[in-house]
Amino acid sequence: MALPRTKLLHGREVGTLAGLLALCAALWVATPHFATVSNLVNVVEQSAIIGIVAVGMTFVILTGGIDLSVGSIVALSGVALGTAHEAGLPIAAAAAVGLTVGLACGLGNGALITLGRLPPFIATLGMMSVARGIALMLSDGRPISGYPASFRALATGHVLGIPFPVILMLAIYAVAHFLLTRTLLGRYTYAIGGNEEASALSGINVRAYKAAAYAIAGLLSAVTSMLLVARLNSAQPIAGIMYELDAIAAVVIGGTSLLGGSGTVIGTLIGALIMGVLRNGLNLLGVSSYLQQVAIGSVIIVAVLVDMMLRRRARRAAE
Amino acid sequence: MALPRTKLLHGREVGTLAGLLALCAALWVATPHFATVSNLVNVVEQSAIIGIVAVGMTFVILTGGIDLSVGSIVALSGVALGTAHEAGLPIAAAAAVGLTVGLACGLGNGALITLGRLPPFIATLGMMSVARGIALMLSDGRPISGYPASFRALATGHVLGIPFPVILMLAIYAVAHFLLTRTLLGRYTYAIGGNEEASALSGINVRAYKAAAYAIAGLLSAVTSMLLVARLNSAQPIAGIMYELDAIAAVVIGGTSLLGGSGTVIGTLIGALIMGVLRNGLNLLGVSSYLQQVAIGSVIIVAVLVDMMLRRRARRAAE
Amino acid sequence: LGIAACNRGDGGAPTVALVLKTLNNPFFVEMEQGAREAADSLGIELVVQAPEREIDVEKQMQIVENLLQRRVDALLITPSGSREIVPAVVKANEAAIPVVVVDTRVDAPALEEAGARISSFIGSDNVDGGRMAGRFVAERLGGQGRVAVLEGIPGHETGDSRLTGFREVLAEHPGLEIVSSQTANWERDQAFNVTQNVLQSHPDLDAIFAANDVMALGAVEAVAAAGRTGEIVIVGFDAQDDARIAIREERMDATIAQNPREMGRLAVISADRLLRGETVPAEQPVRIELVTGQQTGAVEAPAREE
Amino acid sequence: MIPSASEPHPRPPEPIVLRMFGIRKAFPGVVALDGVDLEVRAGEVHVLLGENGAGKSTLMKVLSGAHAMDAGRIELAGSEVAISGPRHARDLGIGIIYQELALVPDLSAAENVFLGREPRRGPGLVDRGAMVAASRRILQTLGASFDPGLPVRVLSIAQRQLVEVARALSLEARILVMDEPTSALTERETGALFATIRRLTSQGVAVIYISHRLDEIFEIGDRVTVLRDGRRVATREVDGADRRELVRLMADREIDERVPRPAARRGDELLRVEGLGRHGVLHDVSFRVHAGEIVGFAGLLGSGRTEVARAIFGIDPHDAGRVFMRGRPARISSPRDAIRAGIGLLTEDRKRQGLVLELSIRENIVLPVLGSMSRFGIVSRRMERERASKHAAGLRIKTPSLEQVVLNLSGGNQQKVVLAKWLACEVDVLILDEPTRGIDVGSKQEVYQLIHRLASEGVGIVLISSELPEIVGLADRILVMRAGRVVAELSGDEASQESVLAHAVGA
Ligand SMILES: Nc1ncnc2c1ncn2[C@@H]1O[C@H](COP(=O)(O)OP(=O)(O)OP(=O)(O)O)[C@@H](O)[C@H]1O
Ligand SMILES: Nc1ncnc2c1ncn2[C@@H]1O[C@H](COP(=O)(O)OP(=O)(O)OP(=O)(O)O)[C@@H](O)[C@H]1O
Ligand SMILES: [Mg+2]
Ligand SMILES: [Mg+2]
Repeated sequence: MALPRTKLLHGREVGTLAGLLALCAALWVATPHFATVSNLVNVVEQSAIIGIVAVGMTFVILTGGIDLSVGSIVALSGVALGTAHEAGLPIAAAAAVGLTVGLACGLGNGALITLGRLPPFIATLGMMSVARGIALMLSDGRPISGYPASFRALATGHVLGIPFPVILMLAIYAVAHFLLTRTLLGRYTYAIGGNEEASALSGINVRAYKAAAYAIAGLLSAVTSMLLVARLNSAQPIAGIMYELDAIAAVVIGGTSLLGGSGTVIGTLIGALIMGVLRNGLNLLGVSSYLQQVAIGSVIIVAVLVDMMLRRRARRAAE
Repeated sequence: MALPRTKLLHGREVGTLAGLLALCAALWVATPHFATVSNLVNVVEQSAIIGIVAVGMTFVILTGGIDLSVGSIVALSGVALGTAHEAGLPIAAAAAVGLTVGLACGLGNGALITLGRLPPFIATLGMMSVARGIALMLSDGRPISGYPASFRALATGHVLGIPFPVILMLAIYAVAHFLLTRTLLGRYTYAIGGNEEASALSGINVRAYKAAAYAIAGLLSAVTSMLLVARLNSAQPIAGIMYELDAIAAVVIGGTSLLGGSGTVIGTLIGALIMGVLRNGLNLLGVSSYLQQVAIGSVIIVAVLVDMMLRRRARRAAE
Repeated sequence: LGIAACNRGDGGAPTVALVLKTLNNPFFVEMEQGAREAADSLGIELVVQAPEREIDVEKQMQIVENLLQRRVDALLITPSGSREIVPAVVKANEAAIPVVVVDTRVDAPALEEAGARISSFIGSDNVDGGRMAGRFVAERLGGQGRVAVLEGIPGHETGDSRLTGFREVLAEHPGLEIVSSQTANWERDQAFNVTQNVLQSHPDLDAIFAANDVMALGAVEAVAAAGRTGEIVIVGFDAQDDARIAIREERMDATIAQNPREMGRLAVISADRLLRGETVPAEQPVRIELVTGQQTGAVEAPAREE
Repeated sequence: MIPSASEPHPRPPEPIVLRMFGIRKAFPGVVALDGVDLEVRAGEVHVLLGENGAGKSTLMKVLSGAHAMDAGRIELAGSEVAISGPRHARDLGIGIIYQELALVPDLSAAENVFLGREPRRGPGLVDRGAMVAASRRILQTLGASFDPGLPVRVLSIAQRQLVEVARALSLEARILVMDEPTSALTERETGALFATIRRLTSQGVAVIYISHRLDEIFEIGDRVTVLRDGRRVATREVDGADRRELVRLMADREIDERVPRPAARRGDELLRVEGLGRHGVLHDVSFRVHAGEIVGFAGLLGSGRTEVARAIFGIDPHDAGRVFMRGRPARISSPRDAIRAGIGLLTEDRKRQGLVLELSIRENIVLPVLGSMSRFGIVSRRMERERASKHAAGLRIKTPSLEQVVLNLSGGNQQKVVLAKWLACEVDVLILDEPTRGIDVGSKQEVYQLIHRLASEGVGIVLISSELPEIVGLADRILVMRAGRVVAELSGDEASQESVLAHAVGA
């Protein structure tokens, strides 16, 4: 219990990492196709989508909130980009429109929660429904396809053999880690999640920093939507359904407490990779769709169970 | 602030009720088809499905937890009933099988959360996936149809002109209200949600009462599934998708805090009716389905906003 | 058959309700457009409603109940569940509102058991479409090769029927093997991931059949990302605009056109005739077509014996 | 209620009801208890004394089943027991009031009193009427007049403490542990509590009593055991024990317990409050605080002292009156504004309002001033560490390192962290609401010295305290509040404990 904080967090991530490695080892034994370079690159690339959304979700959850609207924001900002591009805007400008829309949705959530004092669950549930509806209205329920190769390179490009989405994701994690550990924003995010009242009484502008978390989540959802559009060459109004659950699962598997105030973005990255590896492995093994659901559910449960047990043991050993 | 407790809670429900009445009034003006006896009965009947699930969700949320698996439990217990019936069991026995399965799932959630010390979000997210997968495997992905009229009367029957589902729902709310206000179970449910540590230090068997909340949620999901099967004359492995969100929305609109420890089942009933009336009204008005999503999201937000404002004003007036 | 009930008593234009499975799927968006065009030209007020999720029978039933409260004059419906929708049909019958079923058949025995009646069925057969896709793949691969299947949301009837037809044909060719059958939940990005993963374990894949075009297009992008466009035969279903374009650009090979626009049009015309007291045929088949780069083979959907 | 007068000492030795042998309990990095023995007789008030972090609460948590001990033995009435948990301890006749209030905010006071032991009307049915009636009775013996049907959420911290006490009393335990039951109480409630304790001990109940108020020990205690650094250093009869010796045993050094009172050096006016009012809570509160001045606020429970602080600090809105800083109107609508204007507030409820428990000591101390230690939003860890250790050093916080999570500190040490936080903030006017709540004698002296140092550096101090000696000793001027009004202003010279109390109760 009395470990210095940095150590404790470190210990946490080690537990989750052990889970990831165990899963990888199991798959390595189970199928020859798993542990190939191309497949591993492939897994990380696939994890980038949920991985980036989960970064924003980490900020939100650290403040003690939750964001159910990320999936819908992915759809809406993609459709906004598509509509703007169809209307003749150059792709860079269209992308800016998409990012702005994502940011605006996040700020909307933030305003409802801080100014309107709505519970985050309700505010973002509402936003989830509204943003999805607008995405469908804007696009008339159809995908908007056809983007220039320059834009599509976002998803298809490589740098030194590493797919661009992977680089983008890692860069976002690095920035997020820096923000959370080194800056005012990060410290206040933890403080607000740990004790909102004490934070306010310490003169922290709680509203602004809480809103910032949702804004970050909105913006990163928009970034994810750019990746998705580039990857699929199509902006879809029904994109991102259930992303919120996957992202929350990644965050929680990564050791962040849903009560707020404790957790790290590194843990989230490992959590997102666990989800990605799991899906990939089940596909490689050709597990039936029905059984896949059972397997995914079980692994989520077991991963967190083991992680909790390891942490408890580590704590006891430290005594 | 210094209102006695019963009054305070009463005040809460009044706010939500005002929201419901305002919505009804608006619809009454907007369409002649809303305020007919047959339509109002129809609305209440439709609200029974989410309404009953939301009762279990209220118990869970009062303990400070959450249950994402209710929808999947609806599916699984329905399929269990269907499979048992197809295998030749008399319908009453098959229904008992379905209810037992629902209860078992709830207990499984409870065990994972109390014995395994998993965060409720993770445990029930896992259960959501596992139960859905098993429902699909059991039924091979196909609906199981054809039930005796005696069973179908659960959904189609009337007593004194009131549809049976409405009576069932009201009975369940009455029992739940009694449990929460008059019994140890209720007292401990609030206590655990309000301060789990203090409850444990007071010698309350926190694990047992927490598990009980999930068991109730599982059992009521199974009850809902009976209604659904009777109504559609078919047990579907894909039933109940997203029920968790609707149920949580009903609970929160009804004034129960997601942090646990405060709220009432009467509020939940009003919350469920708000959702039901809203959907009904939008259908009656012929609002396009895209716009409907925008409207539903907005109304959820506005309803809770107004409710919060009324409560704050009431509080200020009381000072 | 045909119901002579005419509810046009109250003066204004008759109101016809079209209840779809969802409007999140371009297939039904096109159906709505076909219906709207017909309604406009016939002076009919068309109300279109759909649940948010394609598989939500319970919500669809609620929508029907709510529209019956509104006393629409006719009900056109694409059932989310072929048996589950029967109670809704019964309620419409009780309110003396004619029902036209579109796209997905209502289970005949269930209908009979409940004593419910429908005025007409308009649509094509998903199983047949699946067979058509199967025959195309068999032909292109010369009866020899490894095939991957992208399934829709597990338990979803439309997808299941398409796959049934497809598998039926493949079973007739011993040289064709389904090496992987995985769900991508009707979604494009999931299809992308699943295809990528399947290509890892089956790099020697020859063909992919997706139960709808949304998923097929995801597969197209994944195959392109692997640099294997043109080497793997990709067949979808629904003939969405995007899929037609991909076929034209030779990134995809074929899709099955069910012509939802025509279904919508026919449905409204049928409603109009029913409301005038005329009769309509019990079965109004809509052609399904194989859409490929080279030819457009049209096939008449055979009317099923009831 | 007639309290039986304390029996004459020495009385015949009563049977020993509790023996603890060689109790050991370690937390990661800390050995909280290292072979502690304790012996308690029926009908005695056995006081546990020790500095913050000495292990008092931990020892009691072992007894009440909240902590499992690592080694040692417990005997109740001569036979060894293995206490498996809180419920088991309760069944064995052990009742406890925890130092950190453990109440359920949304349940009523009555429900909290009987939590886990509700009177029943049938299987599983709660008898609400009986519960409210019984808790009202117990609360009245404690001199508390609030409605037991009120949710705990709306009670003041002192009222909450009374609920805790009522809960322990309702247990009808054979061994009753009270871990700092009076830290938030004023003299009046304390008196009522003591009367109750005397009644219980006359019935043979053994009371283990923990407090940092030495006066209380002499008033109520029979024997005293002193703990230091997780070890027992002595057990004495209270009669004939020497106060200075006890303090030396505790602290292992000499401490001068007199409250020092240097001459006031009054500087310019810093804070001026005019006609502050909040409907139903505060009425026409006016006062000034000058640089270097210590202004005391005295009053009974719920007299509105905390409300004054909250209103000035921008937590609660006020509907009348104005606040000036250095003669200029200060527009304060949030704590942020208040801090900017140069006002700090140390709140009375450290857990809820003072600390972010999951953050480290360092992070808590620098929280209000972090902005000034950052450039472009990036925090300078060096400045952070320097500032935190500078202000923590003066307070002797017992911890392996400043990186320790505050959650793991003893109650008194947590209080010191909150103090350090406001010292680090370097404001012009510092409002201290019960600043010595739960801290030991030695640390109290340090806090007093600190308050003087701050005053001599020109900081204006508003001191709210329920400990009359403290407020009379420290303050240059004392404002006495009653029912939301300032009913008297006494200068340091004319103020005595008696005169303050007389104004406070309205006699
Ligand atoms: N849960 C815990 N985890 C880690 N350390 C703990 C825990 N509880 C107590 N400690 C440590 O054990 C030691 C004894 O603490 P305890 O609370 O018993 O002190 P105390 O004598 O009651 O002090 P105070 O007068 O301040 O209440 C302290 O150093 C404290 O930091
Ligand atoms: N945080 C709070 N929120 C709402 N009401 C409160 C709060 N704190 C106190 N009160 C109420 O305000 C009244 C005045 O209490 P306050 O705490 O200001 O008195 P006080 O003189 O500081 O006494 P003490 O702090 O010793 O209780 C009390 O009746 C209490 O119920
Ligand atoms: Mg203590
Ligand atoms: Mg106070």
